[in-house]
Amino acid sequence: MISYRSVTKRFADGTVAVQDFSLDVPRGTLTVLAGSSGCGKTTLMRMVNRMVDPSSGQVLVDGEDVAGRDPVALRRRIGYVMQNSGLLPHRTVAQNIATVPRLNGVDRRAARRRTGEMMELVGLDAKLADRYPAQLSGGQQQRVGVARGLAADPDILLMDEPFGAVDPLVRSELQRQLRQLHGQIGTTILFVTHDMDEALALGDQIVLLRAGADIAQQGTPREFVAEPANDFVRTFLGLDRGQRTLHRERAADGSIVVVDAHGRPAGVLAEPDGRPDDGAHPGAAADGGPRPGIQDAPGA
Amino acid sequence: MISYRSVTKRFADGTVAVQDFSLDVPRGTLTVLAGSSGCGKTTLMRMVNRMVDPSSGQVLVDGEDVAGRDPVALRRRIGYVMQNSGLLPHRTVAQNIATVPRLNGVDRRAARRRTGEMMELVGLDAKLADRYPAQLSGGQQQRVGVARGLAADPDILLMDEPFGAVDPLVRSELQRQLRQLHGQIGTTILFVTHDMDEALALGDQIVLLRAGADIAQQGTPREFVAEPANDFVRTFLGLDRGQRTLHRERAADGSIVVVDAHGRPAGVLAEPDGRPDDGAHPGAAADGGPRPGIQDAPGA
Amino acid sequence: MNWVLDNLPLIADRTWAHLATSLPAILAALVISVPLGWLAHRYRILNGPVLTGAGLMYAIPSLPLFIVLPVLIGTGVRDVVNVVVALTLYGVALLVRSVADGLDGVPPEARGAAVALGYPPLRRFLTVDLPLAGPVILSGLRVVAVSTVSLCTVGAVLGIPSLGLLFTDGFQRGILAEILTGIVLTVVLALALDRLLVVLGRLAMPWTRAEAGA
Amino acid sequence: MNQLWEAVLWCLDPAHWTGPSGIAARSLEHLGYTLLAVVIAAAIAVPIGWWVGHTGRGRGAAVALSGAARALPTLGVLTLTALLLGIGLAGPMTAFVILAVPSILAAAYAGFEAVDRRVIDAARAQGYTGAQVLWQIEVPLGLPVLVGGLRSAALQVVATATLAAYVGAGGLGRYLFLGLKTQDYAMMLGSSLLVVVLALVLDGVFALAGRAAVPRGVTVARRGVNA
Amino acid sequence: GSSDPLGGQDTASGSSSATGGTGGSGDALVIGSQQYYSNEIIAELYAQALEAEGYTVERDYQIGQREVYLPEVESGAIDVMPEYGGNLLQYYDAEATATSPEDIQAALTEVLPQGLRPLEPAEATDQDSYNVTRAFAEKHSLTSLADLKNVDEPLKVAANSEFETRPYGPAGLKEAYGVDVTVVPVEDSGGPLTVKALVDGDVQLADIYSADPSIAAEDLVTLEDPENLILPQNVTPIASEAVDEEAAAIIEKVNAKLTPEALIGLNRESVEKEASSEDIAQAWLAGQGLS
Ligand SMILES: Nc1ncnc2c1ncn2[C@@H]1O[C@H](COP(=O)(O)OP(=O)(O)OP(=O)(O)O)[C@@H](O)[C@H]1O
Ligand SMILES: Nc1ncnc2c1ncn2[C@@H]1O[C@H](COP(=O)(O)OP(=O)(O)OP(=O)(O)O)[C@@H](O)[C@H]1O
Ligand SMILES: [Mg+2]
Ligand SMILES: [Mg+2]
Repeated sequence: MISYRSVTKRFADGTVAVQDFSLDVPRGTLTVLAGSSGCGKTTLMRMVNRMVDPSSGQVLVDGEDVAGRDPVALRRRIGYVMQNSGLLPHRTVAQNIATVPRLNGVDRRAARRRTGEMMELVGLDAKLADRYPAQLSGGQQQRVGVARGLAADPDILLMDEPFGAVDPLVRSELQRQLRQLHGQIGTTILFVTHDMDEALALGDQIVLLRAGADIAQQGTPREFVAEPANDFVRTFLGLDRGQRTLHRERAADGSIVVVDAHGRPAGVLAEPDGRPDDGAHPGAAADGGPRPGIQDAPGA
Repeated sequence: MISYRSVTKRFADGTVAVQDFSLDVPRGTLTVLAGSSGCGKTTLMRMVNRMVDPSSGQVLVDGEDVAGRDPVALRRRIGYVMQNSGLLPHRTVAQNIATVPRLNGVDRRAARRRTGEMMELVGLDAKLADRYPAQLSGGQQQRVGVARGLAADPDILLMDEPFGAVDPLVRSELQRQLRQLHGQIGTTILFVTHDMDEALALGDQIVLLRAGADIAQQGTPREFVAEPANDFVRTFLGLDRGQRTLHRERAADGSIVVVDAHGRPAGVLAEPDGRPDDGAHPGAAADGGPRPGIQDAPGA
Repeated sequence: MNWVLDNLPLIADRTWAHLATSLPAILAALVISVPLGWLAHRYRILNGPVLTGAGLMYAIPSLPLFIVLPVLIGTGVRDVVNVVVALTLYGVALLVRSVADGLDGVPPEARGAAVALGYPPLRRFLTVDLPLAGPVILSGLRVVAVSTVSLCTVGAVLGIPSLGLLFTDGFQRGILAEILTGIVLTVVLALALDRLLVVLGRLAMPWTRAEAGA
Repeated sequence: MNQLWEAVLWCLDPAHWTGPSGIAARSLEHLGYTLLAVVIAAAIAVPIGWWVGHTGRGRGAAVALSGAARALPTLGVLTLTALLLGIGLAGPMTAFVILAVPSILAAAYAGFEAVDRRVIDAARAQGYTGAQVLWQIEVPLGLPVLVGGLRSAALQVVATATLAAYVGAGGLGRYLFLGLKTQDYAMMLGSSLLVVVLALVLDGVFALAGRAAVPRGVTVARRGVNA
Repeated sequence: GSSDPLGGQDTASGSSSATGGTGGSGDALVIGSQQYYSNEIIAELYAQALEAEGYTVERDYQIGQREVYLPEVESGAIDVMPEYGGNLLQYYDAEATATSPEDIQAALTEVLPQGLRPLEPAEATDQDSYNVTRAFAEKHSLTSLADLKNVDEPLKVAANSEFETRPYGPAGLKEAYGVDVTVVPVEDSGGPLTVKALVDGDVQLADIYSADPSIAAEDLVTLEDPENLILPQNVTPIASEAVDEEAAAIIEKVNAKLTPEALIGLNRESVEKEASSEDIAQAWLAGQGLS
């Protein structure tokens, strides 16, 4: 559990990156901080592991103010995954993953074993262990980043736009894996993105921020789409440009294509059992369906 | 009209980037080359203005093989816009836009006038004319790049992931503008992206490539969504992971939310007139609705 | 080339003396430059003074420096220590900038990642910042090695043994072969040292090859 | 430190400043040698460096060449050329030029290499010819680095130009050798101080030139000014 | 003096042995030499002669300047040093008036610091001398410095820079012979560059050491010095107290055979045959029956 209590951050140059921000991140959830560039997402995230100290207010982890904790020790208990993976370029994959265990004094043998487990967990081929980051693809690097973040079995995992730099194909695969992983390990994850699609796909809870880390809306993905709190949220979701207001059209093969206001196809409408919708059962499976991962997804 | 005739490109190091590729790009259309990283998109595009010469096969522009044309003269007749804009950092916005007219010997006065027109066309404030690229935001830089590409009134505009580096909010705005611009000027545009959403949003025609520029499918956006040719296309579209197979669910406020297989909301279903769908009129406005830009988009 | 064959022991002696003077200077320059470069990198206010000061040191003519140094550090004029110290100063003048540049060039993501992972500061400097600055420092060190070996010859004017004595002696006696031998050996020594550093660098920084190949 | 003070007094003595072998004349000579050497070295190194940077060819050779030039001991080159060419400026000038070439050569191609490849690629795609890319993009954008190279070359030469006096030419080295041989340490140290002052002046001039060489668009980028 | 930055320090003689040695045993005699090939040959003569008589010798050659090596001699780090009478005297007594070899030797005994003594000088000298090319001498019928005042073109003399300030330099020449010259400094102590400058016609006069074989090789004319402007520079070894009478006698025996012609011959071996000092000394000593 992470709690922000009226946190403000004013940088030395006078920039107020975060103004009077309060939020609870419940234990075991995946909370997404979304918002466009410069709104203070990274600053908020870095307050948790004391890479940034708040100018006023408090950040609590499990009820205890982090200001009172030794930063180095604190950071070793909190995983951190960043954009472009932030891997140490002069360390092999295995050495990167083993960083925190090794810093914590775990012996070489045990660290190596842990590395193997972690690579398996994030779906990395064991053969890659002795490569250097530059010898990996972007997606592989991100996986190593996640593995490294998890290697010391942290209570909290901070992820700062971890998938921002990878191919969209790889990105959605990584997102899928992260959801699955989160279901498995139940670590509290704080995830930063400026991509609303990603936020909707991943978050148990989404916090959409304006400049200065001003909360525009906080809620589940579904609440965001169905009940955007204000115009800012609508704009950010693309609702005001009709991107998320969809129309049905019948395609040549008879299936129902759902298109947005620009005629851009969003997908094919299907019945809950996965067969294409013939248009005969409107309203089926309405009212707040099952959580992802619980329902057997069609085609998955 | 651009035609590729059995084009193959083998680089000096032996990489075969393009293998026996043939395609017609009809005059005045916006054709998107899509496909993941390294599949040969940039290589194909650069064959048109002879930045790359094919190892075998021909590239014809208006029926004439470009191999017979002087590269410098050819390039001045073909606009080119690339990721990160490629602006000259030591030239002002106006000087950057006027590059090709000036190279073509247009006098300073006339070039300046043309610059003004171009800036208006791409929606750039005239006050920015004397700024340097570093003083612009990423989105503004891309607009300057587009203006520069169009300044010499080219018959063909090549765009290589022009919006890859900008904020998603700005990106969708740039995409909207590009469609509008294309409607206005009717230049033949060859557009490269690895983002399928972008391809669906922009293309009159989409060509999805596998490694080696092997065509996986070629068609309109609607054909792609409704009739993906094979598993590769389905995967690339995200159909196989259910991302584009949508279900209706009723939200708390009674509106119909369309969600994908993971429960990730794709949007709110509406009637063609823009009111939220009450679920009572299935199949309405089926069969290949109006082209974007012609219909008055709701909320636009 | 008769001269060379007739004087092999002398040449070996001079070469050995040359190495014995320049190698310690190169090493000392490296050891001193790292903390100085770190200061220049870490504290912006020190950056200007340290780097300009280092640059100007290079503008001091070597001959008077060789003569003044003994007064300042209290050694005998013919003491090899003088030349080693003088060469070290010139080496530091070049290398401080490389160290500062190298540290400045450490990717902020890597540095940030190391902080986030919970590296204590000193350990981070030694095991993350310094190795990542390594390639830039190495290229600076190569320049220092080459120019130190070359500069070492000036000490001969004061009679401090090095290959430079072949120049002064050959000059007085008008023996071109002797001067040429000195020049060739100095260049060979410098370039051999340069190669050696490249090889050592490759061994010490295996990831640079991976990056080049990727 | 007493010695240093006497050296300063020597420099400040107006009697030492005038006449054909006064400090003023010798300093000008010294400066002249330095600039001449840098100009000659630039005339050799800049075209080669630009060619290497522009074509991307011969980089290995250029690196090896500047490495070898750096390794050439100035004293050796000086004595050798003196024996071959006799007294006068030709010998020392050869040595100074060899000294100045590596920095300038490296700066000339490094300046080009520092130019963002995408910018050049974009320019070619707009229809710039090779020569236009060279003169309108690579040269202006590579200039600051080149000026930096000229700066360090000039500093190295100004210190080494004292050796011109070794073989009968002028410059501040005259005082240096005279002071050295006659145990006039005030004169010897004084002339060294003058060389350092000259270096400071040159350094300042090149720093200004370097700043002026940075194209405005790049200056604003560095300052991080934003829209 | 004590304000001399080069003086007064102890010098570690770590930089020794160009041609071998015995590795610093306590009773070894240390023989030094100037950074001048001819001086090194003389030192090598002494060294080999001493070795032939069973002495252990350490060589410490090619030391830059008087200011550098004399303090080492004074401190006992060097035991034997071949010197030149006139210049050595002027080093210790700038006001000295002695002009004949005998007077100089007598004066040296006076001024040398405690513990040092000059050994018997050789007949060989190696002193500054004004030289012109044969062609120039014939054109202006020159044999002596006094004849220079008849030359109507401006005279430039190539010499080390300190020549400018020496008593036998331009000022002395003016005073003794009424001749005006300007100095072109060439820092090779009358070496090949100076000779080349003279032969090439860059200068009209050159200060060249009298034992330099190039005077003969280039067919130069050394101008006579009837006013004794230039101090004689007889080869004069100085010795520390570590040099016992027997060793001194050995050195003096070498000196006795060292005529001006012999010294020029030795130098020629070095410059023209490019032989090492070791080989030159060995051959010469054998020829003189001294080894
Ligand atoms: N060290 C700092 N000094 C001064 N200002 C800073 C500093 N770090 C961040 N800022 C400013 O604080 C604001 C918030 O920055 P932050 O990095 O938290 O934004 P962000 O939401 O993570 O943006 P992005 O999506 O671009 O990463 C920005 O205006 C930024 O310029
Ligand atoms: N100059 C070159 N020399 C050798 N191989 C090259 C060269 N240029 C491109 N390639 C290779 O050709 C293939 C196609 O490259 P291309 O740049 O066309 O891909 P792309 O589809 O544009 O990829 P991206 O989306 O990453 O820009 C890749 O494997 C690439 O590594
Ligand atoms: Mg951020
Ligand atoms: Mg590409």
